Amino acid sequence: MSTPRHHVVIGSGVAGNQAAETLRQRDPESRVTMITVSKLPFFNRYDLPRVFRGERDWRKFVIYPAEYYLDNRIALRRATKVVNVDGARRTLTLEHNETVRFDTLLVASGASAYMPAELAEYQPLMHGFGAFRDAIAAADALPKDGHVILMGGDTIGLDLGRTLLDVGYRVTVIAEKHTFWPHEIKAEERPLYIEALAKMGFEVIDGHARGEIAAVRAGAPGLAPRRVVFHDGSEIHGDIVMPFFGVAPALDFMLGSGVDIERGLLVQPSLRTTNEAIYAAGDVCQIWSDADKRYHFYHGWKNVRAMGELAARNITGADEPWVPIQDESLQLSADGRIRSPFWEYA
Amino acid sequence: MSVVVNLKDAPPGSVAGIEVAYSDDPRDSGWVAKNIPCQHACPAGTNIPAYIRAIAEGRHGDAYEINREANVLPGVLGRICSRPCESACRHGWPGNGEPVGICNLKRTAADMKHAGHRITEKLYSPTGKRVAIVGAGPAGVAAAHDLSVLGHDVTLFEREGHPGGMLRYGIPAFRLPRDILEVELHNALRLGVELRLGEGIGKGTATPVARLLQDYDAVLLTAGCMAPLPLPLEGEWKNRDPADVCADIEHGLPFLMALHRDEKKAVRKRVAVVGAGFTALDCARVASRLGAQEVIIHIRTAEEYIPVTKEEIFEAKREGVRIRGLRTPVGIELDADGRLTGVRFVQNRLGGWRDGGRRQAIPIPGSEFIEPCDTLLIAIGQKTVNDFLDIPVELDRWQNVRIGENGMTSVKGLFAAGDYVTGPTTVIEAIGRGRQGAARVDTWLMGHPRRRKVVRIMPVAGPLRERAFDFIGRQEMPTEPPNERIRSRTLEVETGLSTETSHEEAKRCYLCNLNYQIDVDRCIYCRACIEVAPRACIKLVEGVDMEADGSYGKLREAKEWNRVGAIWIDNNECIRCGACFKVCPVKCISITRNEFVEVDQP
Amino acid sequence: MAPQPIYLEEKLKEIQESGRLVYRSKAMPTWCPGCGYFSMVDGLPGALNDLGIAPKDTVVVSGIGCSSRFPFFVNTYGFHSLHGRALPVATGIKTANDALTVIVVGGDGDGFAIGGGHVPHAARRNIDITYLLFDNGIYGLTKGQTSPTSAINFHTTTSPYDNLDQPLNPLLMLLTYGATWVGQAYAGQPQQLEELMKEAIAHRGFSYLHILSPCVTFDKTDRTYVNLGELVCDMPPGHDTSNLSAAMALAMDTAHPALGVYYKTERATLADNFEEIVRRAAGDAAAKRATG
Amino acid sequence: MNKTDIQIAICGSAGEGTIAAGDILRSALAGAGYRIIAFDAYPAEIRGFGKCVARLRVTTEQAYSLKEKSDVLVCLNDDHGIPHIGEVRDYGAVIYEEKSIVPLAEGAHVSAHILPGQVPYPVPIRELSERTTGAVRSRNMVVVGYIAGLFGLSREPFYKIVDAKFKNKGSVAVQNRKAFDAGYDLGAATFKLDDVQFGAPGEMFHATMLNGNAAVARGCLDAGIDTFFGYPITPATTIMEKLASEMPKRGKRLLQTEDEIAAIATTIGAGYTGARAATATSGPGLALMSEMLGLGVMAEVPSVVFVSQRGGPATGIPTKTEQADLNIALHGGHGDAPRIVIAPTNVDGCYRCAGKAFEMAERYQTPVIVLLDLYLSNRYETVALPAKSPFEADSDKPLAKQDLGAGYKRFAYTDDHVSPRALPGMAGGMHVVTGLEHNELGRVNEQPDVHEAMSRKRHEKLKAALSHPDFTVYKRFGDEGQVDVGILGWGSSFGECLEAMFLARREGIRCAALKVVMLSPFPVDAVTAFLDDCGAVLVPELNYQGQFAQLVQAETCRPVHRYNRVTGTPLRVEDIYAEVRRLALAATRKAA
Repeated sequence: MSTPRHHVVIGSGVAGNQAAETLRQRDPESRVTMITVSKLPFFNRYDLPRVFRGERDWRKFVIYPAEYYLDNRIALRRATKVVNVDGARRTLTLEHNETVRFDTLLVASGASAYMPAELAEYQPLMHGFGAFRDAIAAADALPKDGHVILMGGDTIGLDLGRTLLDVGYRVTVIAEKHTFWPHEIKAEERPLYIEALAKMGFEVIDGHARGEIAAVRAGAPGLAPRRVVFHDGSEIHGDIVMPFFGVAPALDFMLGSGVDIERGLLVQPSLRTTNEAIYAAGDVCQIWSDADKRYHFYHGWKNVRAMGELAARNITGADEPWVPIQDESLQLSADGRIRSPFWEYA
Repeated sequence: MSVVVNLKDAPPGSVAGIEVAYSDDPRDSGWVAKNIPCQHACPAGTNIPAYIRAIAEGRHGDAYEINREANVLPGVLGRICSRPCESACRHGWPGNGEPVGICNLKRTAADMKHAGHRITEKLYSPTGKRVAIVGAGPAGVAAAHDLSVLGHDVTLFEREGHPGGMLRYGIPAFRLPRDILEVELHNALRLGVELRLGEGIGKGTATPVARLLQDYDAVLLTAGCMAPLPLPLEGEWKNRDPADVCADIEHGLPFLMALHRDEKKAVRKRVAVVGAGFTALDCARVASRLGAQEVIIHIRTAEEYIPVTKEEIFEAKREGVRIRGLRTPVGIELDADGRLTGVRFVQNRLGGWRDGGRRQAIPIPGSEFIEPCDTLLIAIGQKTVNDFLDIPVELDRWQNVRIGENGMTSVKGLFAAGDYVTGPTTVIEAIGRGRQGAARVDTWLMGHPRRRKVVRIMPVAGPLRERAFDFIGRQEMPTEPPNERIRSRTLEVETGLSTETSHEEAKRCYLCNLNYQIDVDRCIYCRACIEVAPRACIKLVEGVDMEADGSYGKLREAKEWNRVGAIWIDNNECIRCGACFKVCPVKCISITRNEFVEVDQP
Repeated sequence: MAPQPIYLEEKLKEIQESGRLVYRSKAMPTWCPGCGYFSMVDGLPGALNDLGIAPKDTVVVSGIGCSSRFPFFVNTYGFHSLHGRALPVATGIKTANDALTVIVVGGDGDGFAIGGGHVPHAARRNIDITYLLFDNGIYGLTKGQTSPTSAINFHTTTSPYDNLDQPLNPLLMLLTYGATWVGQAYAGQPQQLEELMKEAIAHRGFSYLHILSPCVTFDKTDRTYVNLGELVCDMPPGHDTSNLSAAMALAMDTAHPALGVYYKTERATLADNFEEIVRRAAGDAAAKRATG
Repeated sequence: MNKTDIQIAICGSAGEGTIAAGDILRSALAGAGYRIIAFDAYPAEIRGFGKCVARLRVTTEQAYSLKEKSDVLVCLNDDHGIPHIGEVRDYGAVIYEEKSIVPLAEGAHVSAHILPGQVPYPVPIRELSERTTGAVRSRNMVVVGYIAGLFGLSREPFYKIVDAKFKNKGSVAVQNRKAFDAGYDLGAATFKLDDVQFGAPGEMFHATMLNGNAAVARGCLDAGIDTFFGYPITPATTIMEKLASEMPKRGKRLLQTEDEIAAIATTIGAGYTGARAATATSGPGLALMSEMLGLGVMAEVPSVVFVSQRGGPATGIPTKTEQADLNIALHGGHGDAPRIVIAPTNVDGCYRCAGKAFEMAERYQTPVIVLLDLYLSNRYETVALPAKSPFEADSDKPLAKQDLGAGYKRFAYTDDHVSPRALPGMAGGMHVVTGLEHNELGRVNEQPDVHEAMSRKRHEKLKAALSHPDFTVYKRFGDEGQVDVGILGWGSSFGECLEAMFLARREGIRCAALKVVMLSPFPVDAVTAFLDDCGAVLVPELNYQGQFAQLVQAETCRPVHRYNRVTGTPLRVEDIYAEVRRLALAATRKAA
């Protein structure tokens, strides 16, 4: 081929960046383009709770300096949304009407916060936590010593909760089936973990006992700005409500690409999708496991980074299967404290 | 501009004082077919831009009548149509935003027409011919209406106690209120159709088909597709219908039909539904209303590929219904008392594409797992039954009756139409097929087709739109709160657009039936139109591809001045904003309304 | 009238087979969208094509101004000279090679302001060129100042208290200067424009075609398509194109600009006179013409 | 108090309202009390597809040129915006049209080129315009609003400018306000990631914002100009346009002539009557005027000619800047035809030179050429103009009563070589001016001694201009005394020289700069003294030949280092500084 191969990576998170770096090392002559909807270059999402400690300068969160992308010849296309992928023609269309051709495509678009359909209409009354600006907006809305209501309470949310407690906020967790996501806990052990949360300083409300969550409403004048109303008629008040119900893969743009999708992009252990030019890595993909004959999601930054690297290796000629490197078990230490492997990033 | 269409006096001449032209040139009929994607996608061929324009002008009654020309049940379809038109709508094409809420507007036309609205029927002289129709579902009702309009005496036989077929017995009232259905069925059948309810036909009844063929000049079978498909299980359950064995397992359609015959039905706490169509969704939503605490629809492929509207899935989810993909049921788990405890599934992967745009699901050996549940509703599809036929009729390999190009079965005078012939489809398709069947019966009875489709070309004084209309957002259908709905089995979920929102929605329609053309002889190539165009819709062209059917294909653009043969509006890209028309210095852009009309063929 | 469908492929075939596209250059005209000059740059290829004059035998000469961009958009020899100096350049070309068809194009400022001194002389010598004068009554290239044909009370950046100067009457001037073919066309009527271009080029001698055109960018009030479209009219029935007085009378009715041929006559051209001088120098008494 | 120093560039096609957007921004920001330097670049096509760039530098402290790097770039158009992305600094903002209506090839969208250190701001510019006004033409207002909203500027100064600008255009002002608001609201709601910070304007800088040509017009008016004649030519036309609207208000007369030949002729005719008369043109027009200027010299009639230079020769690059008409201004024409040539270096200087030009023309009875160029003519700066005219109303040599009558000699030899001038209408002052050589009485005379004496008179009388009252002929900036490098600059590009000198001094280089405003007669002694102070001398200018360097070398017999660019764009501070640094290093090496 006279023109250099064009590797396109969608997503600039842990998986995407690891992949881009690996692609650059293993295929020095190629073009590497990384496309992301974010306006920021790659930043550390696990650091986002720092926003609540008063760290407001996004540049302090960024992993690589601008020169990194120039030096590594990684074309970083920010504020750019992919709307359509044509797997047969190997082109993708960007929202602003530009078409980009690729030789190989790695989808590492990650996941966005999952919102149960029955709560969708209350989204404007809640504060998300996916992007830097969301974190800033939540921090802005929170008065000193304020009260945060965490709905669900997945491990991302609980991690944020630890920081919030540390900084002196009041934090209430409304526990339901997504609490501790993505960890799966046996029903009989659940009360122990809930108790552990309380020990950590969380106020815990059992959503199930209240008939699950019914509605989020704006507070009346003179009251706290938000209230959560339960089916049993009871309600609690807080300054902000943040939903943490786990995540759902961000792959709207892959619909119609011809690539198989269930909840995530379905990939072989090599991380290849059903299109030989298209791979996926990170929270967006469901990986086939020959061992238990099922598709699995794997989470946590170590797994995600390993997936980015593996996909890039396989794109550039290796043929290695996926082996998870971070375990996903939640543990209760002897002193009754919760330990999640996903919190071990510092 | 207000135009009264009077087809009886149509060609040639004028409509309401405006001179019109009629064309059957393939370039013109091809234009209409391609450029009005909604109408093209509608199995009944509804003239959608025309009725939306009528709504925009506040003429809801006219909009209702325009609908009725293609579909005798606008108020019904305005609620439960599968909306192939909206998937095709130009406003939903990439970069254009969201499709127009065509179906919701159809409902608006029905709901907001004047209380004393008069229905127009263009009646033909009586022919003295008698036609029997078997089955009063959507296809049968549409056929009965058309044949009676055409002057025939029609008798409609229905086994159940009320007409409507799937509309009445399959679709829950929270999606289709029964009063709406009653009125529209009555309107369709009141032109002298003799309705015989509770009268089955064929073997074991008082009215064998052979007898009908003697008594009537033609018989049309529109018996639908009402027998549930059995669930193909494996192992000990192979070739057994679990519904026969366990009271906690039922087929979805009979379950719904029983419910709608006002029989008492119940579900237990954890309901599993297998199947991926509207029936499966309806079963799940009914189960929620019957007090189930957990309702999960299990599908073989993935949500992306199931043939129901996104709105329907969203509403079901808001009512607490969950969908789980990539699984095929292979067995049933019963406890010692014979009560259901779970369904055994096998994990699937996705395979290639099947006909009709569905994905294949391929089971993965050894990946079986059990989903606990205590009620199972099976809604994986329906098939026709032919065991009532008392005379030999040739069948095809799917065991449906085979019909020829004239719509007739292998038995002279015996016609068939609708889902009974095609297998299960949608309501709008059944109506389209029913009308087609009626036209074929009429052609056979009269010896020649009595109507013909041509393109009517009518000048329009100016763009009927503003560019600003393109930025109006899609008006969402308001609904009852999920909590309220669950408490009632009949409370209509969708509450209907308001006068204001329907007017806004109607303004969004591009009016694709408007054809913008540049008079090449008068054009000075000044490109003023291109400058104001909102998209790449006006092109410097050197050629145009012709399609095999004689219609226009792609425009070939010229990059160099000496290759520019014409400046031309690519009607495929055009969003009918009218900006070019307003700016042309030499007024060489014309607008015509091009639409199919039926004209009499004496 | 019932609408008449337009079938694109038939139209394209008609245009492509006509041969007129050969006379266009590859470069797309750069005037403001909507500019009247588009109809002229489209008309000239049609006219030359109908006359069968090959592109290689044609030279289009211009000066400076919006309209003077014209040579870039036709596929002939072209000479884009200096402001107001197109006519002398054309005179030189025609003097050196009489076999060429020479067409001068220019605007009202170029022709009747800075170059005004050249026009009478080109006309009285009856040099066999065609002068297409694109009159939009404004300076477009310098962004909208008054021109010698701007209407009274016309408001521009250099006439902020309105133009009070009497506009020139180029048709009357050219009739007076001795042009042997004088006509008028309008950019909004492209077919007629093309016909008149054809006749002007075919004419032997100095032909002057005055073309009314709007400036869509800087003149929103006076010579718009709407206004011009209402003003222009047909030639009065029975107009005698050999009658100079009638032509002048017609030219003086500026309120109702008539479109068509005003005047045409036959007279020795500059080339004829060159030849005559050559013959006289050679002592050919027989060649002496009656001058009356 | 945060100091503000922000440069905004707006880039688009001609006809997209690029220049107008820049105009509204700079006017509003000037109205808000900031200091502004702004310069627009635009093509010859009125619309078509040419590129326009409007740049403005907004500061709280006086600046002298545009900056190399912009803090904010607005791309109204992909094709024209992409080449300019490199001019945005790290953490600067790139604002661009979010979506294309036509399919783009890879890399054809601005977003493909934004560098990792810059902050992208996609904005649905076209859509907001269409949404609010139903048309695309308010895109520029959307963008102006977006900038104001994004950077938290007050809406009021913008409303004021929009209302004033469109006050006679019916609903246009309302429409544009709507478009502005739509952009503003979006900008204000946009999460800000750049580090462009507008500080408060500080002490309100009560100033007028003018471009060079407008300042010239103000200077003319304050100097009491009586008549003006002109022919449209880029980039001088706006002087005439400004005067066309202003002079009649003062009962003064302006005529648009049919060409430049007529323009200078009428100017000299008016000058002969005693009226203050001027014309304005560019290089091609000056060339046409050369012969007539000779008549002005010979006839000793005052006239003022403003020449705004553009790229030449011939039609050249008429919408680009250049300083290559110095030679024709100094020497153009036939014969020994001395004249005064002055060149302002900034907008304030345009005003002062314009007014002083009338004084000098009258006092020394000569044509005075004021040399500007496109960069200065079109450059906007906030300037504090005097409330009262600082110019003499009448600079003519006083004519004593006894001078008139039979013995009146229009061209009498005097100590200062200037002869008393009688004006038409003065009793006893009747005389003839002519282009032919003449004696003291003005009678035609071709005698050798007369021609020699008269030539001397015409040259010598101009020397007094070097000490013309209240006029800065030259000025030194930077280090006093001996320096390693001196920068000698003139005209529009001196601002860049000055900024480069400041930069060099910040970097520790001993450096000084001398601006020379009067180019003919040439201040030889002052320039020579400056050159003697400098280890090396750099002469940066926007022409290929080094016309000013040639003049300096010829007049001072000292060597200078030339730095010449003819890109059609202004000099760049960094480039001049690089030259200075090179010279300074060479000097250090030589010393070591």
